[in-house]
Order: sequence, then C-alpha cells, then structure tokens
Amino acid sequence: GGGNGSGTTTAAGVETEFDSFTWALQQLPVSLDLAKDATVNTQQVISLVTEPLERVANDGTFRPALAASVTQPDPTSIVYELAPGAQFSDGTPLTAEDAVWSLQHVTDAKAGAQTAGRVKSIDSITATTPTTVTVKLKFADPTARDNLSVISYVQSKKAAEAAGAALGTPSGLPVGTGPYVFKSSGPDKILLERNAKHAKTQPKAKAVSFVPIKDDNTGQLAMRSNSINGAQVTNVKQIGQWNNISGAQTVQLPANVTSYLTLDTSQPPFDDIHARRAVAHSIDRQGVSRAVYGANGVVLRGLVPQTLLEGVAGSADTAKGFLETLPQYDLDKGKAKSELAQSKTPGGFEVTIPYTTSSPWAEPTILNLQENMKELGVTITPKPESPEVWAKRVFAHDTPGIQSMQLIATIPDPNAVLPRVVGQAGIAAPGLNLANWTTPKIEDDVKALTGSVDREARWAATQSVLKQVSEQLPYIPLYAPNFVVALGKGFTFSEPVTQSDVLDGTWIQRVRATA
Amino acid sequence: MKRLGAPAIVAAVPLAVILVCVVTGDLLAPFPPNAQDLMLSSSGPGAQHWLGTDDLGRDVLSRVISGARVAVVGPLLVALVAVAVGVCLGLAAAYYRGRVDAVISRLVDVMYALPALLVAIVVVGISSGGYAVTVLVLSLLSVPTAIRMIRSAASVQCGLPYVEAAQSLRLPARTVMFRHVLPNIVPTVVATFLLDFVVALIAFSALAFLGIGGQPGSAEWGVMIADGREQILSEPWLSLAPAVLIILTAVCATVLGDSVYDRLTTRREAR
Amino acid sequence: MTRFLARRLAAMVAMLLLVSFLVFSLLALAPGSLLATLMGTAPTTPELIEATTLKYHLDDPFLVQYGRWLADAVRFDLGTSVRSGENVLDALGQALPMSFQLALFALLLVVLVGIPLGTAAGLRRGAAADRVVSTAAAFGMSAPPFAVGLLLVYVFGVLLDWFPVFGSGDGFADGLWHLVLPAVSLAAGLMAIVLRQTRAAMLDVMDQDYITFARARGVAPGRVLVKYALRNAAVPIVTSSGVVLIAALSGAVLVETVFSLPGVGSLLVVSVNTKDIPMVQGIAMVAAAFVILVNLAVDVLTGLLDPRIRARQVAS
Amino acid sequence: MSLLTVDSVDISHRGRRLVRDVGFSVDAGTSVGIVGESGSGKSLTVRSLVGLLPAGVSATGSVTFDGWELLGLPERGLRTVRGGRISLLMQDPFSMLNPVQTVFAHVAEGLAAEIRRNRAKVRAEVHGRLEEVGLDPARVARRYPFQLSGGMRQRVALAAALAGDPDLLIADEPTTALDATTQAQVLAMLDSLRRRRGMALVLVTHDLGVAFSVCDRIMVMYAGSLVEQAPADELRRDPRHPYTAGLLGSHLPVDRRVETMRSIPGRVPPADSVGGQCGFASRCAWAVDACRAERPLLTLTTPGHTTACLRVDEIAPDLLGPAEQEGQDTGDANVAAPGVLLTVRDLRKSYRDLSAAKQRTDAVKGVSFDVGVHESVGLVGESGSGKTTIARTLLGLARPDSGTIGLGGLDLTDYRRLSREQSRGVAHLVQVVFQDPYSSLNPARTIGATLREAITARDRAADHRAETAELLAQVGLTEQHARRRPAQLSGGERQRIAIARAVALRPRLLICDEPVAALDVSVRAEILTLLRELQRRYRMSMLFITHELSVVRQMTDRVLVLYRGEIVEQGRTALVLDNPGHEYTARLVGSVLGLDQEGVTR
Ligand SMILES: Nc1ncnc2c1ncn2[C@@H]1O[C@H](COP(=O)(O)OP(=O)(O)OP(=O)(O)O)[C@@H](O)[C@H]1O
Ligand SMILES: Nc1ncnc2c1ncn2[C@@H]1O[C@H](COP(=O)(O)OP(=O)(O)OP(=O)(O)O)[C@@H](O)[C@H]1O
Ligand SMILES: [Mg+2]
Ligand SMILES: [Mg+2]
Repeated sequence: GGGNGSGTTTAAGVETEFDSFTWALQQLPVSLDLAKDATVNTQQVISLVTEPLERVANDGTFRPALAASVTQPDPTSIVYELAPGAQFSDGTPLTAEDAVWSLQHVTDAKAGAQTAGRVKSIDSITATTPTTVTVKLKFADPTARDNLSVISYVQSKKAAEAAGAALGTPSGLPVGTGPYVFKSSGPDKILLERNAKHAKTQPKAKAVSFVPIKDDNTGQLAMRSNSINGAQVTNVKQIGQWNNISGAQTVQLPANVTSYLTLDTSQPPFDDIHARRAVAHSIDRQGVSRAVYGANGVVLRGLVPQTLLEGVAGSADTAKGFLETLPQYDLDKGKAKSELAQSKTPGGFEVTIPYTTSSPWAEPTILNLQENMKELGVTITPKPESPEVWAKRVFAHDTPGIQSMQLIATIPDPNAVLPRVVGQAGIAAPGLNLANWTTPKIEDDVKALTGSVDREARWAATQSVLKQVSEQLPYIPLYAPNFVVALGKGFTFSEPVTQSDVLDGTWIQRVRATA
Repeated sequence: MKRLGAPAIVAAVPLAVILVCVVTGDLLAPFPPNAQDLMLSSSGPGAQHWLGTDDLGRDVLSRVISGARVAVVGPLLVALVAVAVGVCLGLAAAYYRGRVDAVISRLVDVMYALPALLVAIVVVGISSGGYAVTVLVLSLLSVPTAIRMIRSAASVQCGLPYVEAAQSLRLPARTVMFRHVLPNIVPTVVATFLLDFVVALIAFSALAFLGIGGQPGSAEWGVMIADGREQILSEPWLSLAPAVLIILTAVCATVLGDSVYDRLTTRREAR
Repeated sequence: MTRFLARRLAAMVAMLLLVSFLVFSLLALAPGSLLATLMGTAPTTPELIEATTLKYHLDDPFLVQYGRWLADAVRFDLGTSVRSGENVLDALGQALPMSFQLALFALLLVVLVGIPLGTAAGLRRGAAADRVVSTAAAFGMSAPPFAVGLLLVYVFGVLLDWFPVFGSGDGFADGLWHLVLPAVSLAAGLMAIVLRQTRAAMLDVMDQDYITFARARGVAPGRVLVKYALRNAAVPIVTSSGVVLIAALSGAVLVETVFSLPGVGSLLVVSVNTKDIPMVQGIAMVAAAFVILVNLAVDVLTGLLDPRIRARQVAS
Repeated sequence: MSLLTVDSVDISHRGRRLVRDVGFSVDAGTSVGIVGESGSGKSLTVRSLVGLLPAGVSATGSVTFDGWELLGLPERGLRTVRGGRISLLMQDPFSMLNPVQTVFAHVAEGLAAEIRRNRAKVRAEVHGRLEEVGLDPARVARRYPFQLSGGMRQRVALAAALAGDPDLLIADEPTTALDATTQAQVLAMLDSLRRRRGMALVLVTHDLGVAFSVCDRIMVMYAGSLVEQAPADELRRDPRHPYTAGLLGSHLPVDRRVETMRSIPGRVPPADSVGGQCGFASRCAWAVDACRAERPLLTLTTPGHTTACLRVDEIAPDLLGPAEQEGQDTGDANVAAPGVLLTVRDLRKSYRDLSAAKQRTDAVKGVSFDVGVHESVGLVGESGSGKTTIARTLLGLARPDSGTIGLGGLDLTDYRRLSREQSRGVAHLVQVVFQDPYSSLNPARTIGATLREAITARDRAADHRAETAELLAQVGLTEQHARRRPAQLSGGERQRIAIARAVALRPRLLICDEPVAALDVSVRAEILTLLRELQRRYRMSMLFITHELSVVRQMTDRVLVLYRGEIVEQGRTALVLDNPGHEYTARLVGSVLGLDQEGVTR
C-alpha cells in the first residue's frame, strides 16, 4: 500500500472546526454493543464514543488511551493503571469498576459475546484499586494484550446495566468517555455529537454521521451529491471512478486483510488432498484478482499477508523470502484433472459454496472455479448470503464443503489469523477452524504461537503452520486487496492514517477541512 | 395476424426473435455464455464482443441470448399455470354461478388484494427458495387475476342464449364450457396470458434484482441487471442490455395483449 | 351506512386474524430449525439456546405459540428484531415516515398526472395524443420500477446532475427534493396502470347513451365532463387506484433499494435476507393492515360515488 | 316557412355511404314520423340534425333550423341550439340517464339559466316539470335512475329533454323498450304535451302503429333512403311504394286469426350497395330492369305525398292495403288432441335482488297450468311478469323453489335428480327458441357444426350430413348456409337456424320465448309461419311466450295471462282477447296500437 494522497492533488487542511462529517459504512452496525456485533462496522462507530484502554498500531506498537500505563508484572497478568480525570459524557467519573464491567462484558463467552473468542486465556478481571484493573490469564498468551486492546472500549457500567438487554439498540445506547456522544440512531443514520466532557483534544468535526452504503456505486453517487464525505472503497478496481468525482481523493492505506476458501477436511470430498489440490489448480487467482482489484490487490502467497509476518519474522525481507518458498497453485487444468483422477471422487462431485455478498471477490472467484471445474464433472452452485447470515453460520461453526472467508487482522501478528483457523481449539463454535483441520505438529505450533513469548520460537511455528497449510491445503489463500478510503470534496487528513486508525477512532482527530 | 393491426405485428417480431432464442438456447450465441476470458474482463462493446464483456470476461451478447431461456421460461410457466387454473376455475364460476361462484370469487377477492410481489419477496426470500419455488409462488399469486378476467368474460358468455341452448341439448357441462364458451373467450384468455406473462417477467427480474430466487452468476436477465448494477457508472452496458430486453419483451407482450383484446371488443361491437 | 361500516370493520378484524396466522406461520417457512431462526446471529451457546427456547416458548405446540404471539401483537408488541435486538415496532416507527412520504408523493403524481392524461386520452380516442399516451403507458406498465429508477439515476443524477440521487435529505424542502426521482420511479408504473384504467373507463363512459342524451339536451360541456363522464368513470378509477396503492407496496421495496432510502421497503429486504423473522412478521402485519384499510377506503369511496353500490352496501 | 328543412343529406362512415340524399321539412307545431326497419338509417338521420353522429361518421348536405344552417356548425354553435331549440330523446330508458345523478338534477340542469340561479325557483320548476310528465315529484325527485321502472325513467328523460322548452323534439324510438301498456301511456303523454306546447315532433320508430298513433305526417326509410312520405292517414289508406305496402301488409291483426301471414321476402341490402338502383328492387315483386339501372327520386304523386318508385303509377292498383286481409279469420288453427303433455303445479321461483342482496324478487308466485298434446299455448304478460322464468324452469336452466313440473311422464321438478339416461331423454322432450337471434347461436361455430351437435345429441348414429341438409331445407335455407358462421347471416336467417336446431331433436314440446320480438316486421310473419308449419309437421306442443297480442292471436289455441308472477286469466285465445275477463287483460288489449284505429286507443 502507498501513503497519503494518491489520485488527485490534495489541498492542505486548515485548523478550523466544521459542522459535520459523514462517513459511509457498508452497513450500519446491527447492534452498537460490540459483544453482540463484533464487526469492523460496529468498531468504527463505537470507537468514537467509547475509548479503549490502549490502542495498538499497525506496526504493533501500543499507544496509551484510557490507561496511562500498562504493565505485565508476570506472563499471566496485565495491569492497567487508569489515567486520572476521565469522565463519561453523562458527567460521572470513570472508575476501574466501569473498565472491569466492560472487559467482562466483551469476554463473557457464556452470555454469547461474539468478541469472547478473541481472548480465550482470561482467568479473571478485577479492580485491584479504584484506578487499577488487573487481568489474570490462565496461561502466558503472547497476544492477549493486543487482542484485549481491540475490544477494551470502556462504557459506563451504570448506563449499561440500566439498558439491560436493550444495550446496543437505539433505546440502550452505550455511554462512553470518547470525543463524541450518540445523538440518535436510526436505520439510515447514526448521528454523533461532540462530547463536551471529553477530556482530551477535541476533533474538528462538531458532528459525525454514519450512513449505510451497500456498494461502491451508491457510494460514488452519494459522494457526488455530498451526502457522504468519506467511505471505504470496497471495490478497489473503481478507484479511478472515485477520483473522477469532483474534489474527491482516494487514500490507500496499509491493510492486514486475508481472503481464502475453506475446504472442510473432515468430510468427503475434501477429506482427500487430491480433491483439494484439484480445486486449488482450478482457480485463476491472478485473473480474478485483476478482474476484481485491477492493480490494487495482490494474490497471497501464503495464508496471511506479508505485513502480518514482518514483526515476528524480524524484518520485511525475511518474511518476503519465506513466503517465496511456499508452493503455489496456479490455474492448471491438466494438473487439476490428474489430481481429481487420483482422488476418491475421480468422476467429480457436487457442492454448494456459500459466500457473503459483502466480499467483492467471492462471487467471481466461485464462478471462475465453477466454470473451470465443470469439465471435470464437478458441479458447483454458488449460494450468496447476506453478511449477517454468513457471519452467523461462520460463528456457529456450520461448515459446508467450501465457503468464502475473509479476515481483517486487528493486530499485526500472525496470531490474528493462524491460531484461530487451525488446531483443535478452533473446531467448535465460535472457533474459526472452518476446515476442521489439525495435525499433531499443528497443535504444537499453535501452542508455541499462543503460549510463547519468544519471537524466534513463534517465527518457527508461524513458518511451520504456513508451510503445512500450503502443502495440505485446508485453505486456499486468495487475495489481499489494498485498504482504500475515499474522501469527498473539502476534506483531507492532516497526517497519514492506517487501517487500524480507521478502526480504533484515531482517524477522526486527523480529519481536516481544506478551506 | 393481419387483422390485429400494425402495432401487433411490430410487437410480434421481437417476441418471435426472443422465442427463437428461448428454443435454440446457446446455439445462436457467438460465444459459450459462461466461458470466461479474464484477460478481456470488463471490456466495452466492440467488434468482437458486440455488447462488451463482464468482469469475468464473459460475452454479454451471448449471455443475454442464452439467458432468454431462463428469463422467459419462468414467466411463461407462471402465465401458463395461471391461465390453466384461471380457465378451469373461471369457467366453472361463470358457468355454475351460485355457491361455486361465491366460493371461488371470495377466495379470489382475498388473494387479489395481496401485494403479489411483496408476498413473493417474503415467501421466496424467507424460504431461500430457488427458481422452482419462485415459479410456484408467482403462479399461485397470478391465479386470482387470471380467474377474475376469465370469469368476467365467461360470465358475459354464459348469460347468452347460445349457452342455454347448448344446455338445453343436455350436453355435459364440460362440453358446454370448453367447446362452446371457451372458444368465444379466446381473446380474453390470450390477453390474460400475456398480462400474466408481463407481470411475472417483471416480478422475476425484481426478485433477482433484490438477490432473491435467482441463481447468482446465471445469465438470467434479472440476475445480470443485479450483477451489473454496481458497475452502472463505469460499465453501464452490463445492466443496460438485459434491462432493455426485459422492457422490450414486456412492452411487446403488452401491446400484443392490447391488440388481441381490442379486437375482441370491436368484434363484439360489430356484431 | 354505519351498519355497513360496522360490518366491514368486523370483516377487517377477521381478515387481520387470518393474515396474522399466515404471518406467524412464516416462522415455519424459514429453512433450518425454529430455534436457529430465532437466535439470529447470536452464537449457539447452550445458555442462549435455553434462554431463546424459554423466551419464545418453543416447547409449546405451534398453536399455543401463535396464541401467545397474537396476544402480544394485540398489545402492540411484535417482539424484537433477531438481527439488532431492536423493538420491531420502534424500528417500524422509524422507517414508516419515509415510506409514507414516498408513497404519498407517488400517489400525488399518479393522481395529478395519470388521471388527467388518461381522461384526455379517453376523450380523444385514436388521436395522436391518445396514441402517444397509450404507448407511453405500455412502456410504463412494462418497465420494472428498479430499471426506471436506475435509468433516472443515471440520466438525471449522473449525466445531467439535476437531482440528488442518494439518501433522504435534511429538512422538508430538501427531503422533498431528494424524493423526486424515487417518487417518479415508483409512480411511473403505477401511473401507467391508472392511466390505462382511466382511459378505458372514459372510453366506456363516453360511449354511453347518457352522454349523448346530455349533449343533445344542451347540458354544458364542463358539466358533461365532470358530472357525467368523470363521475361515472370515477368508480373504476378509484378501484384501480386502490389496486395501485397496494402495488405501490411492492414497488416501494424496489425503489427504496435503488435509492438507498431508509424506508420499510429497505428494512424488509434486509430483514428477509437476514431471516429476521420477527421484523418480517411486523412488516407483513403492517402491510396487511394497509391493504385492508385501502380496500375499506375503496369500498367506502365507491359507495359514496355510486348510489347503486351504496344501495347494495346498505342492503346487504 | 318550415321550422326545420333537411336537404340532400348524405351520411357516411369511412367512405361507406350509410344514408343517401335525405330531404324533408318539419313545420312548427307538427309531428313527423320516420319509420323503417332496423338499419335503414333513421337514427343516423336524426342524429345528424343535432350534430351528434357517432365518432367517424360524417354528414354532408344542408340542415336549416329556423334560418340557421346547422350542418357544419362548430360544437359551440350547436350548443346554443340544443336543449333550448331542439332536444333529442333516445331509445333506451335504461341507459339514457346518468346513473349517479338524481332525477331532480337531470331536470334542473336543462332549465333556462335565469331560473337556475334561484334555488327556490328551480325546485318549483322541477316539480312542475315532473308533474307535467305524470310523475309525483315528492316521490321521484330525490331518486336515482336505478330506483325507477323503465316507464318512469322514460318520463324523467322526457321531462329532462323538455326542460329547455325546445321548439322541436326529436324522439328516437322512445317507447320501443317499454311494455305495451306503458308504451301507450307514454305516447299519449308525448302527444298531449306536444299539442299543449305547440312544439314540433320528429318521432322515429319501426312500428307503423306507433307512428300512426301520434304523427301527422310519415316518412318511410329503406336502406338509407327515403322511399315515401305522406300524411299519416293517406299513407295508411293509400301506400304508393311497394315497400310501404309490404310493411302495412306484414302487420299482424290482433282481432282475428289469418291463414297466411304476409311478409316481404328477402333481406335488406346494405345502403352502400344500392347506390345506383332502387334499394328495394331485390325484394320487389314489381321490379323491372329499369329499377336496377337508376335510383328513383322522390317524386310528388299527389299533393303532400311523394314516392320514390319508377313504376308508381303502373302498380298502384296492385298494391295491397291492409284491408285486403279482412275476412280471412280462420278461427282456431287446430283443436288439440286429447291428453296432457305438460303439467305445472304451483310453481314458485324467486331471485335474490340484484341491487339488494337480502331481498328477494318473486318472479313466479305459484303458477299452475297444463299444455295438451299438440296444443299451442300462449303465455302473455308485461316485461318482468315471469314468462322467461317459467320457460327456464321447464328447461332446467333454473331450479324452482317449489311446485312440480311433469312432462311426458317425467318429473322435471329437479333436474339434478334425473339419471343420466333420463337427462338425455329430456332433450327429446323439450326444446327452446330464444328471443335474440344474434346471441342464440354460438358465434365461434359454423351453422353446420351447430346443427350437427343437435342431431348427434338426439341420435349418435344419425347421418348428420343428410339430416343437416334436410333441416336447412325445412327452414327455408340452402346447404350453403351450413358452412357459414352466424355473423354472416341476417337476423331472420339466424332465427331459422335456431329453430332448426330445436327441431333437430324432434321435441314433443317446443318453447318459443318471444321468437320474433327482435326481428323486423317484414320477416316476422315468415318465422311465425315456419313455426306453425313445423308444429303441424312434427305434431309438437308449443308454449309460445310473447307480449304481443297480435302474435298470440296468430299462433296459439289457448292463452295464459301472466301478471306479476301469477296467472290472472286463461282460456281459448279468441275468447280471452275478445272478451278480457281480468282487468289487466283488458288493459293489455286496450293498449294495442293497431293500424285500423284512430289515434291512441285506451
Ligand atoms: N357508429 C357507426 N359506425 C358505422 N356504421 C354505423 C354506425 N352507426 C350505425 N351504423 C350503420 O348505419 C346504418 C344505419 O344505422 P341506424 O342506427 O341509423 O339505423 P336505424 O334505422 O336507426 O336502425 P334501428 O332501428 O336498428 O335503430 C346501419 O347499417 C348501421 O350498421
Ligand atoms: N337471474 C336473475 N337474477 C335475478 N333476478 C332475475 C333473474 N332473472 C329474472 N329475474 C327477475 O325475475 C322477474 C321475472 O323475470 P322474467 O325474465 O321471467 O320476466 P319476463 O316476463 O320474461 O320479462 P320480459 O318480457 O322482459 O322478458 C323480473 O323481476 C326479473 O328482474
Ligand atoms: Mg335506431
Ligand atoms: Mg323474457
């Protein structure tokens, strides 16, 4: 990905306040309670109202937020020391009780928190002093702090308890300490107003609205008519179209996204490596990537993008060098045919492939697969699903033979993906091991990845997992598109923002008017 | 045909062409409709691909030609079922009057008040039904209109003495209905058929547009519009071609139906 | 008349009851278990399964469940959305005004444009104006509303850039301005139906002896047009307007989707796609009530317009 | 100077000449009748006078009214004439009034503008006008047309037509759709109103009796042309045109039974096919080649009497006046053989009201009668008295509420109880000929197919080809007709086919429901003669339904008088008609408009 301001020339921002800024989401959060709707949509909205204890940047560094300091006195404890002076938008002061409640709420697997799967090592969360929160872990978890930081948005316990089951609906809007407060929430718009009680720097926008825009086409129309001022570009091939809008610019951000197909290795026909290879050889990944992303996406060489590996590998070059050693499966009908012939289903099979309509790459990829495998006697039926239905099925661990999958890594570590999608622990709801695939070696690797704090050991485990995945093909890695944001006429960013900035609320502090 | 007038002839030509496409399927298509050429994805209309290609490099012209079958056969089936049921129940209601008529008409009244497309959206959508379910649901929903139109035309006929004369010959009810009354309401039956066809065609495309009932990636016109919608600003030809075809088919069928119906009324006046 | 209304109201309630049963049965239509449907996107932990089972009384027989649901519905409690946990009625309350404005705007267009054009065409049978209007109507009838919408967006929103083509605007005037293209897309097809019906009714009426007799007696042309032609054509026009209003329900779903308007239509599409059954049930009940009300209004209006119908209504 | 002068008016539709060279004049305060059979162009002619021709039909020539040229006048100009100067009353009282407007409004809207400005005046005036046409304003003014009977509607229409106090009233068959008794009342009122107001009247009718009863002068139209015009009395006594003579001759007497009923053979040619010849030549016994070579013009024969016939002088002595038929009374045609074929006892039938679902109309209230073997029984009564209902119950087309029907040993009370075998047998017992020849044949089937179906219904093994030919011959048609469809036949021909179809089953009882009511006078007699013949040949019994006493007189041995669903009188036809016992029968007999009486008889 590039830096700020590709496309048209950018006018410099000025330090004046402006009335409002409207940001488009693919769809509005189903619930404003992260525990009920653990998607990036929700995170983008609530991160302006509630602040996390700390933030983790794209390069893995931590930045303090509500917590003035975070310490790890031993491998199984994390201690957050709250900064003084923070108060909720309703005027009540922030206490450790609120933070404890909030953390417990998002990690409560029994109550069905969708976020609970992110940190499974939690043993207890307690307020050890009125300003100290101590999290005890069951084992040394190298990414517990990272993962907690992404879900640790603190809301007022009092308000949340008053809302009860309605928390997250328009009648139970969370109350936070962030720069904005909820003004209203409807099916077409969520309106935020600046929070006068916010203790730190006030952003320049007096109000922020989120509106739902299903596709890029609608987004472009909306930006033309100034109905929105910013949006994430999902169909990155259309960057040119966005740039054509008068006064608009697109910004390419470094992204940690991976997309792949899952093959259920526990059931025929994909319990057979030859069938899986036949599939892998039947996708024109380069071609589809070009058709879907144009020049703005790459084909993955391994299950995770290089950016996720750079930290644990020690350097970008190491990561790159390793990825180049992995075996690749390019479109090769001859190989596909011979692989299928060796499989237990030499004459072909029938399979339905569900995919979410929110991933622009899914349908073309599946149609490509469908067409290429037709000659082999394989009948493929694509089955579109709304994002909600798709997510529900995925979290319920309802695994059909093949399906589309896309993960946005919220932390820059292989743990954001690998330990979640392989290994025994992921083979049950809400685990994401949708291939139901593991090996003894994998179990060891997962243990090393999640239980060790030694970088070298973790890099070795990472390489091992990626290698096995590429050989055994429980997953077929596909593409990593760039993360692109479009800004409408009259707005710009004062300094570069990254994907994690967009998710954790930092971005709004950098939005500037150009005149 | 000539007696139907110029508009009907003009309307019949495109319909005939489309019907030929329906019958021959892919034969007339210059390319296999699903053949992908990712090197040529999203190219505009040109010498080789007259109507351009879509994102997977499939030839749009071939796809609209081969899609005619799926796009038209469903509505045709719907119209056929509706008219078949409509003829049977409509004739029965008109012929027997009394309680039979009351029961049929009451049912029809209730169903007639339904917003058909809405019901189809809900039922097909909730049940995640495919093409067959869509055909079934739309057929059911088209039946009331068909019964209504045929019943009212048949009622007029059943009140005429020639029907009573046939009854006085003690012919079986079936004979009177199908051999005497039916030939005299053929224009209404044809008009009903075409109207139901148009309504179903639009309903199918609307459902496909909403992502309900259609098979994604298929060349069905409604699905093609829906698929092309996101590119309407950059690649308008993708949705334009199928949209034009749907509208053309529907307009022609409407005009043809009107002509047939007009002929009925003028013939009645002229007696 | 009051007796007629009372009887009609009773029939309405009966209809609503019948519809409510069908609507409740939608639950059974969804693929997968009732439980899975009702749990929506929540993860399937045993605790949640138990809670959901208890909340919806899933262990009871179907009819008992229906009874409970109905009892709640009568108290204006249609449950909460599986998708968002929002109260269904609240969500509907937020979406309804948008749809209502859209429908009203479209209806105005239909009445103010469709009926006069249809009247004009009916009065000049076979003339050039008639042929133009009738052909336009054939196109209007045959063009799917979403196709009209996309076309309008492309031409007036993008190429010409005259109208906003997205969202609902702020404030009344801006809101109205935003609704122009959606309302036109919705109205196009409906206008065609009303126009054709009006034309046919006018043709029919103008052929009647009473028109000739009135003209022969020197009744003023204005009076012949209004009191003879329009008054007699009014019943079929009103009836078709009722049909059109009901058809508008379906059309609105498409148009709201094309223009991304946050109305009941878009809510329905989202709810159907996410199998959010309580929300769909709520919308279906509102739609059913609307349909029944429209039919009642049509009956009352036609009764007021035509003494023969009134006599039948009063007598029966 | 005459009030209205019509000069060489031609009317055409898309180049087809429908009316040719019509000219006449009407003096103020006089009444003129236009008579002629259906399609002769009467309605078009009078509609052209007020500029109300149907769309696509246009007129040329000249129409001057009170010095104004009306033809070609724009709508605006015509409007000043209509209502206040000329008014037009149309035929069908059931469709002439605005269904959604009250009687009051109908009359009020035609009043002069200065009256209309004052509410109280309007009220008084409307009430006065309604009283003038014999209606009770208190009862009628607030009603809607559908709440009135046909006669009342025609009166309302008359009041509305006269509201502007026109100098000329054109009435196009104002009484055709009404009962005999109502017809007489309306005509009498029209006549007295005209006299009182000193208004001119143009009365269009196909019934010479009606014309003679109210008109001073009469014009006869045939195939789009005027063929004769003369003062009423003179025309009756001394018709000069063969067609007029034929018309007069075709009129059936009510006071005696005649052996041969005379008619004009052939059918009316379309107006545009007879441009260069005498339109009547093809049906005229006196026609010579000259008649087919040029179109005869109206020429003055005696003062005030013009005739369009080349041979008017040569043939005058041969033309038959109505007097010729005198002395032909044949009494009863045949005396019924002993034995009863049909027994009807206490038959009742009611219908759900069309306008009010819960009320019921008693169409037939306990009717009992017999029809003997080979007997012809007439069923007379005004419109709505239940005649057709009785016929329909006999045919199994309607189910009686109670009572019994026995026919040839079968109990036909409930057709549903009949076995399949019996049901088929019933077709041989009873058949029917309906009133409307235009709709009693299936328009989609050829005549041959229609007859074949009837023949095979009787006998599956029958040689239908031979029998079809025989049947067609029997009803006076040729084998060629078998290939035609009903649309290609005239009304009279269609009725012959309908009769052939009924006879094909050799029924023992033939029900005729007003078989000649929709036919032109000149072909009526043919059909009646045919029916008489066939009845004799096949020894059928006949139930003959009609509202015309002259037809009953000719066709039946016995008559039943039906009044509001009850039989009020029955007996030998001659006895009942000559000495009506029941007050209603007397009224019926009294309202017959014969050619022999002066004016309206009561
Ligand atoms: N609107 C029309 N268009 C074309 N032809 C017409 C039209 N109206 C009448 N005619 C034809 O003109 C001829 C004369 O019709 P007209 O109605 O004047 O006859 P009529 O003497 O009044 O007959 P009737 O006794 O049946 O009323 C008929 O042959 C008829 O078919
Ligand atoms: N199908 C029907 N439904 C309702 N009412 C009917 C029906 N048929 C006849 N009636 C009513 O029954 C009464 C008798 O009708 P019927 O047709 O027997 O009279 P008719 O003597 O044959 O009259 P016409 O001389 O006009 O033919 C009328 O008041 C009529 O309105
Ligand atoms: Mg006439
Ligand atoms: Mg009758």
